[in-house]
Amino acid sequence: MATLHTVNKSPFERSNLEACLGHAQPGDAILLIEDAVIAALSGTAFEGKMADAARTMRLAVLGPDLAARGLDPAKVVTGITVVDYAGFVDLAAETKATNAWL
Amino acid sequence: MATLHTVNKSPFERSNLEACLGHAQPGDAILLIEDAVIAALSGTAFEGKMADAARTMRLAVLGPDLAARGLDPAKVVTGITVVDYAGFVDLAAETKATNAWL
Amino acid sequence: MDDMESGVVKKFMFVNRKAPHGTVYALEVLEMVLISAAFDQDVHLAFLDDGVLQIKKGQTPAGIGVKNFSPTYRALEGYDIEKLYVEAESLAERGLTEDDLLVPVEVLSRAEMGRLMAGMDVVLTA
Amino acid sequence: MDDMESGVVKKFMFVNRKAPHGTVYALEVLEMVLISAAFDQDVHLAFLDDGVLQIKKGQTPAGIGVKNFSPTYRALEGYDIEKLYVEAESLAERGLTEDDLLVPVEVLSRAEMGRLMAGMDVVLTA
Amino acid sequence: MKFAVLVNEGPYNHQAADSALQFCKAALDKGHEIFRVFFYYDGVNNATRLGEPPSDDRNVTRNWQKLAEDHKVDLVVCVAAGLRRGITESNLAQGFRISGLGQLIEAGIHADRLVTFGD
Amino acid sequence: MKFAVLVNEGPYNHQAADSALQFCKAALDKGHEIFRVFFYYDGVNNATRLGEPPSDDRNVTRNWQKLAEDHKVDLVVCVAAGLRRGITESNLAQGFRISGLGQLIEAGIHADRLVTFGD
Repeated sequence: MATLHTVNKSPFERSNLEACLGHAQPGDAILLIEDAVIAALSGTAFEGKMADAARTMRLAVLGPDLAARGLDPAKVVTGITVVDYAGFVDLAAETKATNAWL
Repeated sequence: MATLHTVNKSPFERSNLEACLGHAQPGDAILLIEDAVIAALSGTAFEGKMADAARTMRLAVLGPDLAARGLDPAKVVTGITVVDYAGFVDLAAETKATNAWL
Repeated sequence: MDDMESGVVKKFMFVNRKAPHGTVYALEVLEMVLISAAFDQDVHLAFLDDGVLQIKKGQTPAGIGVKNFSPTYRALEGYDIEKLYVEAESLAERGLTEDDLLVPVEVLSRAEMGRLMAGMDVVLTA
Repeated sequence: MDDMESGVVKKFMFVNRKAPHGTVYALEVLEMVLISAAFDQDVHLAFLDDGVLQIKKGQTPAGIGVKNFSPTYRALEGYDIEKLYVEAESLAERGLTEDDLLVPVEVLSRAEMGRLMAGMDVVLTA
Repeated sequence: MKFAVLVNEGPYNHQAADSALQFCKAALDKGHEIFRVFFYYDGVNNATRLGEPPSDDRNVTRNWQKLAEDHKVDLVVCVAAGLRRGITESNLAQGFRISGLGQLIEAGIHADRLVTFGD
Repeated sequence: MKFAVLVNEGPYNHQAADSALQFCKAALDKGHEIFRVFFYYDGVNNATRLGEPPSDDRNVTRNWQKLAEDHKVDLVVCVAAGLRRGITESNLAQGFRISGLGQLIEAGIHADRLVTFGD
């Protein structure tokens, strides 16, 4: 009965992702949406941190938000799953509660 | 003919102050307002950074915003001046342009 | 309000991560918290990151022209809202201690706060 | 509009630091920029921090239900707005290169960007 | 499964409302129920009937109305947050209703999940 | 000296409007001129005449109106940003006027300083 954490801001702009990673528990799911999707890409300054997190948590990124920003889903860090809105709904249904890191 | 930079967000929440410090020039003025005033206090994780910046720039913090948050103007980092709204106006008048780091 | 008699009791957590006054969130979360008291739920308030500033003593926002709602935190006890948690790391990063706070709280480490959050049914953050 | 004949020419800079689509700022700054073209000012656009994403190639926001305004950046040239500057460090931190960008730009280091900003008369940021 | 959705920000300025709409549509498509969408903070601005975005852009308020019509979704605007910001019966778009903050807590209690979209 | 002021956010949700008001008052007190206050993005929401904040809180729209009355300050709401968000002549508070974005650029040209308040 894990929690789904959502993060919607770029980690370059705000500390939300950092705060989320600091509180999420092993086995929890973290979904990157809106401006947070940049954190899912390989080659950014956050790649190492995300790869680490993917070892203990289920990481996902919203595909339509990647596409909106012209970011290539093929370049997502290994261990992060690309999902659509239906996948977002599934994650929310499969977990016990949702925690939006606003 | 320096620039007045304003920063209104906490450096714990957003990267605005960092961005401002990365672009402001020696001799420029930086005024911390609204939620950014926490950065002016000694004893925080940003004290060293602010003390460094105070060596080459004029740093100021808005007193009414400190008071609103219950933060003691006597505990402001050495080199940061506490000003009121009139002082904000003076800073804007004395500099050539204003750059708000939003 | 049927729910007040529905018997369902959930663990609600209101997570406060933003400084007061710069945005309205602290004030309007407090309005949510007060309403929640009428529903007999198991209410928790968490203060972390800049949210710890919401319960800083000595707030006097008259000079910025906005309302001082910080006394309301002291009134929460009267609504039987007594589970207030503050993150130790957030206090330390801002040079604050428990003595700086308006109300009695339980200070938790970040790790403890994460585990507490994990047990909640409904988490509301702004 | 008297100003169009006032003869005053100021150095305007529009500073873009936010990602597109998550907030409206990128779109509404662009509307400002287009209007400024009518006033014969010396217009500069700076893209730094997440703002570099505004001019990323291949944006297709149909799936999130919002308008794709990114082709407008290509139209700026037609309004004689040709001074576009991008910060090298901001690209690198995000794993991007100049080839990822929709429009021709001048890439500046952070230090150069700071000096360029210092020479402006009016700086507009959102 | 019953979902409740909380929208914290107004239309256009933030993507929150757009994301919430897409989430609701996807949940309904999958056969879930949307118990209620609650609009709080600047989220109340989603409910103005006076907004007229450019014709080549989406109309967020109309998108909410369509969702309400097609699926009988309960769209509730917080009365206090709305009064503060000038969203009242006089400019409320059809399909929305104004009610108290208790409706959000009630949604948290009755729905299986509460999903928040904000800044 | 002539100041122009740009307000990027609506009332209450962000302190921007309050800070801008205090800045304007302090500038006027020191004998400066406020050439214009321009409301853009969600800043247009400052101009609604339908807002009724709790009586123990400030009324930001009324504070702007008082500034305009006492000092003849030109309060200009962007027509396009307002249309998008539902601020039109039908709910515009007295003391504000709706005009084009060119008024902001003009303010940038004519004023000695442009000061921005936002999120």
